[in-house]
Amino acid sequence: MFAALIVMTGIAIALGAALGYAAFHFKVEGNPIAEQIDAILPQTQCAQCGYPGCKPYAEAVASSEAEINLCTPGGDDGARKLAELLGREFKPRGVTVEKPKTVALIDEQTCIGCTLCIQACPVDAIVGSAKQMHTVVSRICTGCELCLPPCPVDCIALVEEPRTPQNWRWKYPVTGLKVVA
Amino acid sequence: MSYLFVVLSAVLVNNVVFVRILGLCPFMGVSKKLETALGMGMATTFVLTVASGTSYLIDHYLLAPFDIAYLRTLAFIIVIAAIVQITELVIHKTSPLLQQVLGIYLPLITTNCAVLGIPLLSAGLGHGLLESLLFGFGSAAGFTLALILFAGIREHLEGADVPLPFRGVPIAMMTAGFMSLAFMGFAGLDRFH
Amino acid sequence: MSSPHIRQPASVRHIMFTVLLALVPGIAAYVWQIGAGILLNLAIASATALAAETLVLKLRRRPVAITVGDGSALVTAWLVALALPCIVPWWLTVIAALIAIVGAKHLYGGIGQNPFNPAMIAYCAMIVAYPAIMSQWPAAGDTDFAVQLQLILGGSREIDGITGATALDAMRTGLRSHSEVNAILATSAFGFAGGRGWEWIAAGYLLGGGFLLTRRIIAWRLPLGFIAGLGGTAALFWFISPERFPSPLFHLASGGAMLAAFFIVTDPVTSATTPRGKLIFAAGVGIIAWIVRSFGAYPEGIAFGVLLMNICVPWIDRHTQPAVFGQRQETRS
Amino acid sequence: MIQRLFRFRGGIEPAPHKRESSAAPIRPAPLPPKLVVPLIQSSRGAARTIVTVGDKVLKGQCIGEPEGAGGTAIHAPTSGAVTEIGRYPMAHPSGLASLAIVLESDGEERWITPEPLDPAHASREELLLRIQASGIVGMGGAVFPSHIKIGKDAAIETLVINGAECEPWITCDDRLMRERAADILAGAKILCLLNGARRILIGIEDNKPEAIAAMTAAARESHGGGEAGVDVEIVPIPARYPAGGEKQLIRVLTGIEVPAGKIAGDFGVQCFNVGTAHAVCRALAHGEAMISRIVTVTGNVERPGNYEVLLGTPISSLLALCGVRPGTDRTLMGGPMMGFTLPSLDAPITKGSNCIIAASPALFPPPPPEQACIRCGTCAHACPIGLQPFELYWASRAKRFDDANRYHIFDCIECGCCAYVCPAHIPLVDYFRFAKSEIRARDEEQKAASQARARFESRLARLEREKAEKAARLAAKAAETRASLAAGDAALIAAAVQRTQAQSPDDATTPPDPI
Repeated sequence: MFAALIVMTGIAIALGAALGYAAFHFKVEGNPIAEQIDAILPQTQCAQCGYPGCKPYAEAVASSEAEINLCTPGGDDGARKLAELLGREFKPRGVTVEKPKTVALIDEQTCIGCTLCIQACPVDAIVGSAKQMHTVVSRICTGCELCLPPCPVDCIALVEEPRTPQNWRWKYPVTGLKVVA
Repeated sequence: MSYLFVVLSAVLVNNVVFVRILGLCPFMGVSKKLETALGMGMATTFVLTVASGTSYLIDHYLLAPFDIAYLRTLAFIIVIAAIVQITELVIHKTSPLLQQVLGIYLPLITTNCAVLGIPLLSAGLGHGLLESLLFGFGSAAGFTLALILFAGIREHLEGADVPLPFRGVPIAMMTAGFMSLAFMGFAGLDRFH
Repeated sequence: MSSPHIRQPASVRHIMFTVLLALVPGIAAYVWQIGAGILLNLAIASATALAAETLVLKLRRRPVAITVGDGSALVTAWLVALALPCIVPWWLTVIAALIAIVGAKHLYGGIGQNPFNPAMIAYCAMIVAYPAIMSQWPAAGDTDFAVQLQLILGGSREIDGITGATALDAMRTGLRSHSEVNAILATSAFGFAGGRGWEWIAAGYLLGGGFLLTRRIIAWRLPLGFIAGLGGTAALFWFISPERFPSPLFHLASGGAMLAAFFIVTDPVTSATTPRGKLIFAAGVGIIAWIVRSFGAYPEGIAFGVLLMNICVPWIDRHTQPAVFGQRQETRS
Repeated sequence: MIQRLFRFRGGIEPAPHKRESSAAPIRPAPLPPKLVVPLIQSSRGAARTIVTVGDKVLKGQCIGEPEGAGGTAIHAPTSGAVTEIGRYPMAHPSGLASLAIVLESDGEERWITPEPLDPAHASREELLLRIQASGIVGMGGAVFPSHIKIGKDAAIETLVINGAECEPWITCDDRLMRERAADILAGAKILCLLNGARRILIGIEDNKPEAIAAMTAAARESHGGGEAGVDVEIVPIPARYPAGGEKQLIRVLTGIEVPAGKIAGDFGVQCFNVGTAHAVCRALAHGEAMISRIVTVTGNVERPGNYEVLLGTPISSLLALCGVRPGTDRTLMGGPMMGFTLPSLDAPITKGSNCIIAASPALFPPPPPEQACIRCGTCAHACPIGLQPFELYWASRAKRFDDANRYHIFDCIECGCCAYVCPAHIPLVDYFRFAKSEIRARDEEQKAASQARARFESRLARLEREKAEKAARLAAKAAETRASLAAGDAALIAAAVQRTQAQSPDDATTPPDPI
């Protein structure tokens, strides 16, 4: 009886000490997972997830603070990728309608040159200066919609990218197998 | 030759997953992709080999002399849990490469019942130190094999038009069952001399 | 509609019915040498398979006519019936056919998507579940249809002399009791190459297999790999110790070796698909079959060999991908 | 020298259906009243219009300048007036509209004065410029700008001229070789001058004996003319689709396999279509820009044949010329293996339009319903690239694009052999095209995302820096203040105190924060 107690206690103390030593001496900072998460996120910096930008959201996900399905532009596809990376269960976002890619367009007649949208743009895609008309560099614009609320004259609209033979996509072949999906 | 037999028997004939039906949690959980399956398998192999050896030492030099073999399960549990934790910490610090490969799987191994089951079986079979190590290694290799093969099939199944109620885990369970059936073909091989 | 706008006249249906046609010589030899009971089994299996497939497709609201009409369920059913002993009770054939069609095929989404050979899943499930019934075969030379009919309809199986062991069984039991190969071969269960009568059936399958090869329905690498794997391993051990290991000819002519070589390992859905992979896959089946036959607990190891190699197929395919256009040259320079 | 031939893997032998259109000589298509010339004619770039609505132009006059290095010029196919510059449907599977110049012909066909350029007395740069200015692109269907291909500084040994024409039904190259062999040869020799090749191999499928004979005769004649230095060989090759694919033809003629993502030039070979060689000859020796091409019109029509068609001719008017038979349900552009269904017959003939087929269900039966893949491997056997199409199909169908990449989906040339042989009637190529465009789109998104990340991070860094600078400025100011304080500037203190006192009552009156 006593032998058992002593042996088990001894084992426990020895292992506890070893663990404590290891925890102290092999402590590591930083989390490489956050980088990998960040690489999956679409980098629109739209903050729709509730975090100020993609990197902070990535860090929140990495430290298990945030759900993996908060990213609106990433959609279900992105959430699935995150689930795969982190070995977590995939949760659908609920919203199934995928928005086509849009870019901001400034109505140059209405713009008063207040520079508020320039300050809001997370990727510096709007150029112009005070009292001058602004314009969106559509090649860089991520369509994050952050420039919409600050505009005092509502001269910014999001427009769909025009279809060209370059960005035209072949559709998923219609299969004859499934009569009822 | 007989040592080789211990390993082969543990890998194929008494495969830890398909015949002993141990370690099903990680088997189902970490077999969705081949890469992760491989990582999990390697981590398990490492831990199980070390755990088998350590368990033998604890059993032989601590529990047996004090005549408290009935505490085997308890003692093995804490020892293995601690080993896994320490291994993770050490690897995290010393080898970023290994950490990348094994890192996220090591904590999961604590919950792998095979890691406890194999040392217990080994102690029950009265294995020596080398036999215990080989038995642990062989079983873990069998686990890895099962995991990799299963992951290969599951990756392929992702493209299959599986009926809705069977999608995901149900069909994976069915597949595991069929694989188990296939491994029954090895039955009797370990008794042939 | 997009390109290509022209297509070669070819269909899955044509492939499947050619396979069925190729099975006919083997079945004819079966009826001649073992008895007509097999025809009843074929009918039971076919009816069950077709009914089960129709039901599943209806339940899943998939097109029924085109899928049932492709003949793949019939091929599976015939293989199940040919693999089982021909005097198994009718309900066992029904269960086997159901497992093959529903469990091994349609739960994975139907034709083309199952990772395991349905007929072999059914066979293994049956041999594990009903080992006694599955080892009873008609006694050598007994081709009485009435007796077989009675057994199939569920008659008593206790009568000795009606059922007997196969050549593989007899060989196993003989070797376990330390008899020598030649002494065992002299007993009544054996003909000139394999089991008595069974070598003719094997010849029938061989004939059908040759037909499929000339029609390019099956890939030659699969039967070749299987025969090399089984025969090669057998030859090696037979060369080392002819008293303890039977000859490769015996292995190839007994059990389901020829059926497997041309109709089972050649199942395109579940076998490896790359040229090298096909050889590895089929040779693996042959080697495992030999090991199980020689050392294992079951008399026939081909079915287990097929399933075990089915498990390895994704792995084999992944590592034997052929070089694509221009790749070989690049690695050379 | 007897040419040793090589084989490429796979391939198919569909019914050729060449006789329908190859019997009659090339006929000029009548001048349509209105021509629509799209500004995009090459695969690498567009042209920039240099005319405005109302301008009168002459036949062969440049109306669009090349935009960027990859652009090629476009020319007025006939004389007349520019009536509109607007968006018109183009001959593309998408049916999207693109910018085009609309020309109303005056029926006079007045040529601009041609300025031939003697290749023997012109520099390489001049020749290249002329090729670009004449709007010459690959006529085999890929419409790659020729001046870029030939202008690559690569050590070229062999010039391959592609007269294989392996697609069923198409005979425009066949007729061109029969009737204009000398011009093709002359063009090929000019191309040799440009890339420095020492030999010309002209590969022609052996189902075109008349073309082979005509080219051989032309080669013998030109050799008699004393032009030494370049070996010309006419090589009959076994008719086996897709032997006319550039890389397949190079393989057959030279044994070299050019991997996907590499160009033949890296291996000392360049390949041009017979039509391109012919156009080069017209442009240099005759000073005629590319304003027309030979188009095969065949299928379910009364008068199939080959027509010399001005670019910009609406396809509907070309079809009307040949008499479309009843029962035609769609029209294909290109051959039946790789061509596409035209979304609109208003689309004009462009530089890459080699064939128009009126398709009827009798000639081109609709595909039987798609069945499940049984992995029979017939497609892998037929694939000229040695791919595993059933694996690609499995991956593409499940949208597992990483797997598709692993099985080399971008090596696929979409030749259609796999779908042609598939016993389950699966539209394999459709799945591959879908997967390819999805992967491309994803890569684009990925690129855009990393660009956005970089911009976002640099913006953060800039804001951070600005903040730091501001803080530094404030700190400097504070330090200055402290320094002046230390100097005992009492007046300043008094002023500051006064300011604070003046402010504090205000502070007190502000209502407390409701929270």
